[in-house]
Amino acid sequence: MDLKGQSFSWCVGGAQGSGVDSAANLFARACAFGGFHVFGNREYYSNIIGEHSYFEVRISDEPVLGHTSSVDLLTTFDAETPFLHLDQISEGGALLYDASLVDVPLEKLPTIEPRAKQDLAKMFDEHGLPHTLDAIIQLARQRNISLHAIPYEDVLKADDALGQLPFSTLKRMVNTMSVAASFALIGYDFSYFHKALEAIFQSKPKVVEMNAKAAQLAFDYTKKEMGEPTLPQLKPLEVNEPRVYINGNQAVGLGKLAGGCSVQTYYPISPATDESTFLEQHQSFDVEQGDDGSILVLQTGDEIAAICSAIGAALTGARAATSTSSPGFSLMAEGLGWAGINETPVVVTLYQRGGPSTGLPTRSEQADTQFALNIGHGEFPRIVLASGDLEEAFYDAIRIFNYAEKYQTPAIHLLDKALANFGKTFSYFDLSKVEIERGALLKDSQLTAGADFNRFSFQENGISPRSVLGQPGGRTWYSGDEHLEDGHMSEDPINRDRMMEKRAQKLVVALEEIPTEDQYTLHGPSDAETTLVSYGSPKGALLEAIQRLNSSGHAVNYLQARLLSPFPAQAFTEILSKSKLKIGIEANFSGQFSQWVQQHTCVKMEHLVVKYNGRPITVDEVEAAVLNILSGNAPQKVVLRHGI
Amino acid sequence: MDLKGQSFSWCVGGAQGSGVDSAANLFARACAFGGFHVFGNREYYSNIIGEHSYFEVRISDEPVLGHTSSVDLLTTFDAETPFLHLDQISEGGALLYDASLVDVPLEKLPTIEPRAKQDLAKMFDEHGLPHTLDAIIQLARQRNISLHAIPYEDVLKADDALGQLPFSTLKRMVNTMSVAASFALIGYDFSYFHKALEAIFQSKPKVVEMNAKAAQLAFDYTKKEMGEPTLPQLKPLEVNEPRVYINGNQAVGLGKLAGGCSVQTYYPISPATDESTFLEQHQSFDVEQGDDGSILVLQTGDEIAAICSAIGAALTGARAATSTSSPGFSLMAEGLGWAGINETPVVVTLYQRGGPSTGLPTRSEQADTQFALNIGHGEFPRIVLASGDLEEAFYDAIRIFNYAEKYQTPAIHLLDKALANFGKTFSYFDLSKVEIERGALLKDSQLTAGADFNRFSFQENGISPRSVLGQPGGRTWYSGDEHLEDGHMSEDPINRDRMMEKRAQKLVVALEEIPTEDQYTLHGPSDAETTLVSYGSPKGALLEAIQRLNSSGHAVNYLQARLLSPFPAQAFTEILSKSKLKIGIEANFSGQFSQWVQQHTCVKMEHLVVKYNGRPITVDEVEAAVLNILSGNAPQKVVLRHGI
Amino acid sequence: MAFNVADYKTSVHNNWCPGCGDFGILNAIQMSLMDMQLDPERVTVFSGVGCSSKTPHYINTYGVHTLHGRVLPFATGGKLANPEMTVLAVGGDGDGLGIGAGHFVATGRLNLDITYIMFNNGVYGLTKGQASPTLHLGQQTKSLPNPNIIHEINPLILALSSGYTFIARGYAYDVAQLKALIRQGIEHPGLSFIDILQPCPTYNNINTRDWFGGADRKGEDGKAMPRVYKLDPNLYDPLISAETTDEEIHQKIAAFFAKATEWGDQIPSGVLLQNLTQSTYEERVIESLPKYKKNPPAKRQIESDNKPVLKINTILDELRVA
Amino acid sequence: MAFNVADYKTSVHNNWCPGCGDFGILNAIQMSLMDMQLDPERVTVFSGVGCSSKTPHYINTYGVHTLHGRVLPFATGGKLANPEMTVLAVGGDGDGLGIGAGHFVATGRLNLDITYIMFNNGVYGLTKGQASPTLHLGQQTKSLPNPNIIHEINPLILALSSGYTFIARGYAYDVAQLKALIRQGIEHPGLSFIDILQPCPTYNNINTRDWFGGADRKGEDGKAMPRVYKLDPNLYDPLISAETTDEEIHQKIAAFFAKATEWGDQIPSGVLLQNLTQSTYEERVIESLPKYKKNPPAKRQIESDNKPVLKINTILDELRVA
Ligand SMILES: Cc1ncc(C[n+]2csc(CCOP(=O)(O)OP(=O)(O)O)c2C)c(N)n1
Ligand SMILES: Cc1ncc(C[n+]2csc(CCOP(=O)(O)OP(=O)(O)O)c2C)c(N)n1
Ligand code: SF4
Ligand code: SF4
Ligand SMILES: [Mg+2]
Ligand SMILES: [Mg+2]
Repeated sequence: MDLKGQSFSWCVGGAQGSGVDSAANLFARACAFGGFHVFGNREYYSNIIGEHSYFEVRISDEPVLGHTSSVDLLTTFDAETPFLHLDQISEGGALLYDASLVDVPLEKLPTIEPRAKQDLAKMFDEHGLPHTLDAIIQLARQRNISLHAIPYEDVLKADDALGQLPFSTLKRMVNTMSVAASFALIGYDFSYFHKALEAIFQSKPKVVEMNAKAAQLAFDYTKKEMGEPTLPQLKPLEVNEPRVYINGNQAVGLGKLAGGCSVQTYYPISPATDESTFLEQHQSFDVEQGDDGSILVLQTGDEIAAICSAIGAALTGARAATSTSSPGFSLMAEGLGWAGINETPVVVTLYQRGGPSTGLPTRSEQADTQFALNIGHGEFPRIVLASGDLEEAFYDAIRIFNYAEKYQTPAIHLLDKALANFGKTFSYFDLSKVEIERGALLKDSQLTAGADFNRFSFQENGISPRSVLGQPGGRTWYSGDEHLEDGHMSEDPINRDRMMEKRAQKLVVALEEIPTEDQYTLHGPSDAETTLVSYGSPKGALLEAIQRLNSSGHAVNYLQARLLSPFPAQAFTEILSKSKLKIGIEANFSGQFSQWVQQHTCVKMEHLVVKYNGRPITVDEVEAAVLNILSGNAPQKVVLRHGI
Repeated sequence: MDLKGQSFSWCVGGAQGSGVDSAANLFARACAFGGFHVFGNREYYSNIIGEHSYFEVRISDEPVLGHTSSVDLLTTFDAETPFLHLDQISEGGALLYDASLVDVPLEKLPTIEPRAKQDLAKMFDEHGLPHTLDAIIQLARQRNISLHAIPYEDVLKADDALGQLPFSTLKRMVNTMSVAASFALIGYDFSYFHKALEAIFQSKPKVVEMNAKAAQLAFDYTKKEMGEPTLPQLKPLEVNEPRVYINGNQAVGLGKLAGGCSVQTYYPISPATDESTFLEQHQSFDVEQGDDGSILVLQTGDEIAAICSAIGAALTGARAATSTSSPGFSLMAEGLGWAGINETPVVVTLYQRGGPSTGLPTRSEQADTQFALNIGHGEFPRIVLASGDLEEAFYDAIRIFNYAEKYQTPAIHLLDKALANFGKTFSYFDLSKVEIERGALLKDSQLTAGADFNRFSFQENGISPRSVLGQPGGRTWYSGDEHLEDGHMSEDPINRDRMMEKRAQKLVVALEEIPTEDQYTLHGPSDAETTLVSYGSPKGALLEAIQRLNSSGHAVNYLQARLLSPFPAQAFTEILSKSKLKIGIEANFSGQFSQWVQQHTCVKMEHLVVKYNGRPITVDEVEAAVLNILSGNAPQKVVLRHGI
Repeated sequence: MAFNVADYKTSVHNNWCPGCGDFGILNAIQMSLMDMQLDPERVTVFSGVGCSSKTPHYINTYGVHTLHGRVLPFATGGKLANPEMTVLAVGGDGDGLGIGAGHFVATGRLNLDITYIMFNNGVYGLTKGQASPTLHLGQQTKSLPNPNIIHEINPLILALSSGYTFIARGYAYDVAQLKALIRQGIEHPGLSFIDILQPCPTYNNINTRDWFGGADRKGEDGKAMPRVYKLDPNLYDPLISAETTDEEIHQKIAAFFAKATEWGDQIPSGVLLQNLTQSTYEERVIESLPKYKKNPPAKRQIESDNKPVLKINTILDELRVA
Repeated sequence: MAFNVADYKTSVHNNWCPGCGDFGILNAIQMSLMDMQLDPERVTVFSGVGCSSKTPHYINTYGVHTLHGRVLPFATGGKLANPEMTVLAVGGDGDGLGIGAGHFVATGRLNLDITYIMFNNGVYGLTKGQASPTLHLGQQTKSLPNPNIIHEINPLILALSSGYTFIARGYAYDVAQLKALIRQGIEHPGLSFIDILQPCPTYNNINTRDWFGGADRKGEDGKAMPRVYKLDPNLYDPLISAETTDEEIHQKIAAFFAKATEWGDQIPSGVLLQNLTQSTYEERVIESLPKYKKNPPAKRQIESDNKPVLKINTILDELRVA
């Protein structure tokens, strides 16, 4: 077997709380230490302990953009994972499993979903197989998947020292062992594993020691038992630059710190909370001059308070944000409208998750698109900026404060659970690429203490110089009611019209000023006959898919939107008019972003490719869907259904 | 002067709390008693006492559909109204004012908006006029407006009996007097005035007596002083049917009672509250059989509780609704999503008001259109039904419960402040026109106590037979999380897809089942080259405007949408494709409904006619805007700005 | 027909963490329903969102798993529309006193006949252990990067100020007491609130089972001295009835206050207040709308042969103008 | 530079109803600011939505007229970002205890240094007189079609349970007392709550100026015996300080409770509680984030020549993998 396109996909699964995340972390770091680029995708239930979770790690000698539907090595240490993930193992791939579990009956696994259980049972019956894990092994064998059984407990028990330990302690090490065994299978330099182990458990030398021992046993056992390697044998690469492995929550958190966000409010909600926790951990940080690097993180009583407190803070001149996910965002509708009419630069970081309602709290979806674009009664300008990958997420987290302040309007940074939990290796971020632009924020010296001030003065570009609360000479009244230039309430119809027009004008200006490359990007051949239209987290999958498609002779490009509001309608109209076949691709049911494009351009997307099972779109899915559409046999709406 | 198109427009203005509403009520009723059809439009500030309010009443011998920009008789008893409304008086119209106020200086009127004050002062200066009410009189004279000065106080003081009363008591009668004087000017049979007075103050004979006396004085005084009549002299008509005069809040309230709504929740908010108050007043009512006619009206702690309690009630099988306006609606986003995923028939009556935020709390706008269509994170089916006039408002208030129950989904009855406060005379409503359809609601006899039940069973049409809380044999679990057929939580991707598809399917079916005439109406010549596209409260103005336009040789029709979700996209595409010029007309800034049409049809509206100053669109405005567009000189977006 | 405890259990896999205090509460609810022989189909359990709010899925009655913080308004609508149903509301401390605090107060004012059972674990469990409104100031549980800087709320006192007419505290591991408390709560005519101390072994490493059980406080006999103790009915009388004088009420409130604020080494459990002098919301409705009693909203007939039953002309006559 | 009372007034037309109690409160606020000689530009008055919430437009400081019920979260954000500002929060009883009840409780827990002034008129004024959360059960004001069937909330007791450390009651027509109370509230280091009895002559025809003034209760001398009376400092000591013993605290709470529940013929006014033993939120922040003191969020420098000042590599090093 070959390293397809230089990439190798590994997956570990298991019950929540049983060490899946640590295993993945270990694997990813060890790969990164060895110079590989790493991309991770994390899947888990809305549950603390016991339900099935898994982590896919894809590595390559080039930056990895997305994840694939299949995995080359499925690493397991429980019975459930092989049942659920068998189908995912690639042609020529491998399965690592706990030899002691082969007799575990399907019916005894309470966390397998009833539908999955039924389907599996039916399939076993059709193949005349027992309802045990052994059936999976047999099916894998039929598919020529190379099988690696490792009796974790026996291996440990066989060790003089470790064998003495209680079973509960031993059990906590099988995850580490599974990683070690994985490395044996891909012939990786084991010293990187040790480096990773130490890095992760720095403060717990005993843990390191014990796990290292157990890992060595698993590594040796596997080496001994595996026979000829069937998987690609990975050789470490040279790295000449420092790299980090970070996920989306961290990327955004870092961006906020860099962007000068000094107040973050939040109410806990998956998958947004980790960003706030990251900020709490870094509430004090080093700055170039002086010692005032700090951020106030305020846990509020609910999301209504979160948005309102963030606005209150923004009025004082602090860069203020709140971070939430879909249900929390629903509660911010009214607050956002207030910020809109009061021209307040407040940032909302929105991690969309599977909806509607509580929905699929730990799964991903892009189903709040139209909601974010239309949230709040009445009409007010808003910036909606969507990142497609973690690098964009970082830089956008800085930029969005600039936009919010320059156009004095609420700004939504649109992300999703996929991005929050995707992880990726990066070179160190380069802050010289970004600027802090505070727009028409007045300095004390530009104001006269005690004098009258019109916070909402009419200006041609709609942007009024802004004072902040407590500033001498900038005295202002803010009101959610329609108001005069000084902020006092007014129901005068003529003033009303002017204020509406003033506020709307800001977005016209924003569209002129924001660099095109921050508005949208046309990836791939600009003259391709087929154009994929999308925004947000599918970016990685789309980029790699169009590479594949173009390599295989299909001229396909990909129009990625970043700035959803104000929307570059004219540019989209022009680009799309050049294309023969427009395909909207997004992770929701109704193709919300495509509808947004249609509403503004009246250019029809001939096909929609959508996914709404809560699992992020993979490279393979995009490729297959586009080929299917190009073949002319696809329905108008193609639904992607990969996912476990 | 002629009764233009059989209609006559009267307007009374004055400070809030000074009797403007009573005056209008008196006038409207007296006209109605005399057999006229009446249409009323009420404008007021978000204030309890003191700010300027006015009431326009238009009457005709045919049903009146909307209101006009101009008024034929402006009736006043304060100084502010003539200042503000002078421009509105029609060619050949008349002004009735308090003779004792001519010297009141503009600057002494604190409630006139600063902008209006400036503009007036400037205008007076340009004309070399004093800054007093006298300037208005002079300008009116220049415009040949017939002027009728009545010194209310002097007239009263001259009376032996009334003259004795304290000034504060006298002041409370000038509103009645202004109506009486109005009737003198239009030569109306004064007995209808008395009838109206008695009807309104039934329980207060002393008030009737005193006001009747004062009115007679005003009537006689005016008759004596008016000279030759300049206004049309109105003769009572015969009526052979009972009629009511009701406003939008009452129409909807009545519809709810008829539709079997038995729980209404609300949190006070203008302009929705009056509907709930109406229901509270009618919490007990007569029914055809038995004695159980009742509705439970629950005032909750906020709108979040309002929607959640309504949903809780709906789960028990009661028809449940909540009624609110824009800011309250913003707080219902999350609750609506829960109802969506749980397929709960709950009705939200939404009176849109001027936004964003607190906005213009007592003014009208259709600026929540896209918000209502997209409210709530994630995707769930919803019915959005928009009434165009009070008759539709009544019947739709019944129908929407049918839709909610048949398609088991939240349903939004989309109205606005204009409709809430428009008043109109009607023949008695005919309940034989409507049915109560409860959809797949299971009777106890269709269930087996103690047996398992799948509330969310997969069905081809997406509609699962429904049990209600507490019903033997219908045991169900409801969850905001994605769930199985029995309602228990599930993150299974395959079940997820099926559930999303099941829920979405219901709207496909709804679109097939709901009669076309309840989805949309094409008014006017079906082959017209110009099509006005609109929904909601502008209906009256549009209907009359297309009549006028067609009479003057312009072939214009008007496509009125009623069902906004599910949207009859195909029908719209077909109808609009036949038209050469499509003009979206609506009361908001960005043409939200036009964008909704574009998003679904990709047919472009060549022009938008919009209004966002909070005052409802008038017949004249529509007519002028369309003529302007037809002349080829109009910008793509025409903004209507009439309003005081 | 007699119901046994299995009749109150569903076959749904319970995915709470091993050792979670929620299990004890779940058992107690099921046992009290059985005790009272309530027909599972006439009971609805509403919940919010959180670990604890998964409870309805494990109880074989009607279950309504609502939104985070909104359990009480949902339950209110259900109960008022169908007052014949027994209605329980359950959920976490974050749910009830964080995002749901407004409803906690507003519902107290209604005094409608439902029983609200709060699983109080000091953390937001399902979102991975942030400080909940009951976590004490200055404490730093496992997943907090810094000590808690928000003052705790006292649920019992808040319940009192909001108008709850039955206020009790239970402990997740004293299922027998809990069962009795829940039964009393259900039987109480009015709004009952039961604050349950619920160890969350995964995230709350301060208020643990050991801590409540006093494992760190050995008496002279070497035995743990539990922190949670039962109120002695001879020393503490929670009842306010029509006979209680104003003077006595003040004394009782003071005693309540003293007990409600006990924490640390002595944590009282049992019924802290039962006030029988307040009318229920249902009774007040009936006063102005007597029809409600026989024909509450869920039971009203609204159509006859699919035709509306409203006599609309009666109302139109009021609005008649010609 | 000395400020006179005119410096605290705007020229905006005040459109409250004639005789509205709000006027007295407005005056008292302006007078107390003057009394303290607070620079109007260093003060921000936040409000919710309602008649009373129009107040900021009439005060010549920074004014933030927020959303119905949301005054406290807005004020919290403003105060924490710029703690040097004097922050007042004002609004109606509906605003604060109806839709805003959740924030009322949550903010109490923070004990941050703001002063919350509640205009308590028993009605939702601006929406035309519906029952507010303080209207007593069974009462039927002008615009109610039926008597109120929701039990009133006691704002003072709710404030106590929520953690407010300064709790007072004033009366709209006793401007002198009110002015003093507001000043004390502002000077109190922590969260102050002032419940102000505010007649709404337009909609509340029960708790009128006459009623509060006792016009219906003539004494032997023929004079009205006002219902509102001032707490006697010799008989009632609201102070809880570091020296107060636990025992005394319990007594004080009981006394507070007794006073807070007085209503009808005797309605106490004055300071009901001042607790100096609680740290403020600002102090707690400083404990874990000392930089906050000198450089609160509004004052932090975030760029230098438009470049971010964060030393990002320090953090990246923590996350380094190669
Ligand atoms: C509007 C909204 N905000 C946040 C969340 C995320 N959330 C889910 S459960 C939970 C907290 C649960 O804590 P608690 O109510 O104490 O229950 P526990 O898990 O501790 O039993 C939160 C914040 C949500 N579901 N909805
Ligand atoms: C979300 C929302 N719901 C309802 C309203 C309508 N509303 C405006 S003021 C008000 C009540 C005001 O009562 P209160 O707070 O007591 O102030 P008052 O007018 O009595 O001073 C309400 C319900 C609103 N503005 N926003
Ligand atoms: S996280 Fe805590 S509360 Fe939640 S299930 Fe686990 S132990 Fe129980
Ligand atoms: S309605 Fe009442 S509270 Fe509002 S301004 Fe008038 S008197 Fe004051
Ligand atoms: Mg909890
Ligand atoms: Mg009030």
